[in-house]
Amino acid sequence: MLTYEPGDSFAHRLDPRTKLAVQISFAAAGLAHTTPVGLTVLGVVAAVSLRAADTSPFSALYAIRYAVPFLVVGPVVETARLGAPWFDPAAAIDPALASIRVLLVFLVAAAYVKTTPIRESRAAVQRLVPGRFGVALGVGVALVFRFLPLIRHDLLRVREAQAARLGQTRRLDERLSLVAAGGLRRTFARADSLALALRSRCFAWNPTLPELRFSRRDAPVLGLAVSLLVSVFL
Amino acid sequence: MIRVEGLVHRYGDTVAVDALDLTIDDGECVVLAGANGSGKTTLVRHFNGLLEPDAGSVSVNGRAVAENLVAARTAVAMVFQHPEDQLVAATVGADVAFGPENLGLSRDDIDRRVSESLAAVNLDGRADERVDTLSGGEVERLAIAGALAMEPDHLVLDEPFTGLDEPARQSVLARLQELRTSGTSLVVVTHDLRDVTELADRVVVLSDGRVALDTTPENASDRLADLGIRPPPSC
Amino acid sequence: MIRVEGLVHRYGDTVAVDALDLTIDDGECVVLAGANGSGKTTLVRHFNGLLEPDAGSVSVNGRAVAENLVAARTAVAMVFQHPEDQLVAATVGADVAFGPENLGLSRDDIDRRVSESLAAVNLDGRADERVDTLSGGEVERLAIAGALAMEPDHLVLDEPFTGLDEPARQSVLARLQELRTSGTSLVVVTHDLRDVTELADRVVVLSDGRVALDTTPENASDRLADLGIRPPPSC
Amino acid sequence: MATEHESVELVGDELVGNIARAALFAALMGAGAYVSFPNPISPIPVTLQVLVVFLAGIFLGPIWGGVSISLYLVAGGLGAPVFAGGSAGFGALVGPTAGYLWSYPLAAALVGFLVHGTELGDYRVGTVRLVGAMVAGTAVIYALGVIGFAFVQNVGLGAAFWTAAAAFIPAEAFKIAAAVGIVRSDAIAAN
Ligand SMILES: Nc1ncnc2c1ncn2[C@@H]1O[C@H](COP(=O)(O)OP(=O)(O)OP(=O)(O)O)[C@@H](O)[C@H]1O
Ligand SMILES: Nc1ncnc2c1ncn2[C@@H]1O[C@H](COP(=O)(O)OP(=O)(O)OP(=O)(O)O)[C@@H](O)[C@H]1O
Ligand SMILES: O=C(O)CCCC[C@@H]1SC[C@@H]2NC(=O)N[C@@H]21
Ligand SMILES: [Mg+2]
Ligand SMILES: [Mg+2]
Repeated sequence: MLTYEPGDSFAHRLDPRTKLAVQISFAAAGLAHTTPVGLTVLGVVAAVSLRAADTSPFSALYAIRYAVPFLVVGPVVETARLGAPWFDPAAAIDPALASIRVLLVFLVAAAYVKTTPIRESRAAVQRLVPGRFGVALGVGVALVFRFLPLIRHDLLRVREAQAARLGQTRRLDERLSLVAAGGLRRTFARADSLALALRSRCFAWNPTLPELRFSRRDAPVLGLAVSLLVSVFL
Repeated sequence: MIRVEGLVHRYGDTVAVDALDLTIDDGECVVLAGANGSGKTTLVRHFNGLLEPDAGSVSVNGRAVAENLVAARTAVAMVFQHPEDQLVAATVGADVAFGPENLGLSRDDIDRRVSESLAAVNLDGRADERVDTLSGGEVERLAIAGALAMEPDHLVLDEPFTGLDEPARQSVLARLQELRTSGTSLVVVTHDLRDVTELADRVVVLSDGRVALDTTPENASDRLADLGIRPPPSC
Repeated sequence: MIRVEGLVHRYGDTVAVDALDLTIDDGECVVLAGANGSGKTTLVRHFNGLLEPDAGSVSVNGRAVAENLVAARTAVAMVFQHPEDQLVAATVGADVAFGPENLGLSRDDIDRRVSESLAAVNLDGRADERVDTLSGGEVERLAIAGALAMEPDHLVLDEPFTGLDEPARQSVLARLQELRTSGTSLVVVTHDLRDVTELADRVVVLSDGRVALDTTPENASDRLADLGIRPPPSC
Repeated sequence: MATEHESVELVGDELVGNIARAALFAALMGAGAYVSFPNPISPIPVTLQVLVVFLAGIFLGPIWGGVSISLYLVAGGLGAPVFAGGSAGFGALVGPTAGYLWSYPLAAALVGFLVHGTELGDYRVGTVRLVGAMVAGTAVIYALGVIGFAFVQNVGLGAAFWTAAAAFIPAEAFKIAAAVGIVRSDAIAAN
């Protein structure tokens, strides 16, 4: 699975806001230039991103392997014809370019995920989104990261609990609703305990925000983000 | 009889159960102890096929669990370590009825089992209460009732006494004593032997996924502290 | 000092705390015991204003809790049952920092508090570890560290020992002993006195929302069984 | 010593409760995405995300249901493994399934609105209203999902409809039935 891995590559030491800017402008540039030339240039940028993140292209591709069927399916559905000649290969070109663009965007996003700890992502949110909303959003993001494994585990347990008492004999929709109901109950129970803990720990609107600082390293990368964005309008 | 032979269970790189052999006879009461992480929960989840072995095999009443899941789950009932994970219905009575309904019993049989099981854990007359209004100790007792209603040959309880107050503990303990007398075999998982010495025929202590000790309660005491378990008061 | 006067708390028709008076002095270690449902959890949640009284009042260090919530919550830190639900960050250090950040302290102060609190529970040097790789005892200690980082005068722990094995329990207990020596007052909620007699200066037993007993651990034993509590081994 | 924290502005109790619920529902959504089965005729997997979208609307109401699912998107974009099959990152938000993802908060809010109106009330409404709300939510999800798929993959809307909507209708019927089952069984105490 794609997750953060501690390290000290160039990308690890970038400010998370810089990395977010690159991803967004990269995706925009991809949309604007879904052409062989455009995608070649973006392919180079993607390769450089992975290099900066100390990630081999193969491990990055492996991490996003679930996306592979999508890359194939667009071209296939477009070439298929309901009558003779059944196939129209020329129609595959545009969807194939789109698929390559998607792949490149995923690779650049993978570089972000691999090199950015949650703490920094949260800090970025709290800096970029102003005011109370940003404070709450940052804490909310941290909480999702924290509780995701617990809730996943809860769902597994609920399924096991049913299985242990021979629940498989029931209809699928009934089983599904029992699992979901169990998951919901646990979710609410955890939310109640969490709310108490947040209150006990003085959850406030004006906390000290985590530190983030742009360094000289960020300058060329921000420059890259800006040029990608400008290219959209060319 | 539950028979475990050469059982191995891995989570990624962690070997939670490591080539373990164990036989639990009919009517026996075995206390399964061991420090946190020693593999107790993982082991017992193999008894009714909630987990699949990476190697080795488990059989219940002479039939391989993997091939006879329904038989294994009818014969072995389980109370989970966190009983709140175990409740499947919104009200007390409906939750206890869940298992018997799956056995395809008649409504009368189901009702009888529900009321008997609730009485056994001192929850009689509370069938219509909502499960989310119960206290921690009551949830534990309800989970036990749900397992009892399966009328199993073997009852496995994973740390059933945590969070119970003394009257509740006494009442659960008394019910377990009765079951044992009536021939049900019991496996009680714990890391605190103080709770269960009165009950045990045999103490099995796990350490790093292996059986480190398998003896009578009287002979267990000396080595327990090394194995991360609190010994019963020796007086 | 925590002072409770004539406190009443109702949930619908249930009177969970019933005209209760109690004073906890600075530096004292009080064990608060009582059967399931006797009102322990409800009572302690008034100490830092998590619940509002239906009648009566609670003050901390001479100031009414209701009017000085931040003061009460920095003076009284609380660790609840199921500590895993109280951790708000995915890594150890970020979790402990959460409270001090909310107090608006400088980054240096926050860092100092984080490292001191982690050291106090023997988790020093582990700030970057992921919370979901910790064992049960470590999660409990981390929750305590999060509370300590508020630099409280009083630390309240609601059933801190459930589910912990003996080494984990010993390590939590040892941390609490140290805190007590350093002058923090402790309120430990339990229904099993076996766990905490070594620690207590005073045992307060609740029954039906009232104080049924308030005495030293030595004098407590005789009446405990009636009150639904398991006495410590008397030998 | 307590006086030094006079400037702390505590988040109000009710809001803390709502934030906690929103965050945990977002996590539940992530857990629902992880339960994912391949669909024989589409590269898009069958997941429980849509069911959680329904539940968020039904149990949290239009506002907090929508907030919760939006939080889910933000967390996923920042790297939480909460998208189908445990995938993560900004790529998914502009990838082939982006249309679905962006539709989820709208659908949760719509379901919440059709069940509760603007104020969160009792979720136990009549079956027709409940099913109608979820069908409307599904329509929003499919519409945006199909448009997103067609746009990102650069295929025609017709082809996109078959791969991105028609292939899932039976699965969605099960999820609606399951949600009705939960509401009917009274499994969760009303707020
Ligand atoms: N789902 C899981 N994924 C990965 N590792 C696991 C999982 N469940 C258990 N483990 C690991 O397997 C080992 C055995 O765990 P198990 O739960 O069987 O121990 P236990 O003896 O029941 O402990 P406890 O007293 O804490 O309940 C531990 O090292 C634990 O960390
Ligand atoms: N949220 C609630 N709604 C309704 N009743 C409640 C609620 N919380 C507690 N009660 C009831 O109030 C009484 C006191 O509960 P409390 O949780 O304070 O007890 P306790 O002493 O902490 O018990 P335990 O040992 O089980 O934790 C019990 O009768 C309980 O059923
Ligand atoms: O997380 C993602 O990448 C989005 C997956 C989208 C799955 C869609 S939602 C509607 C339809 N119903 C399903 O069960 N799966 C698809
Ligand atoms: Mg266990
Ligand atoms: Mg309590």
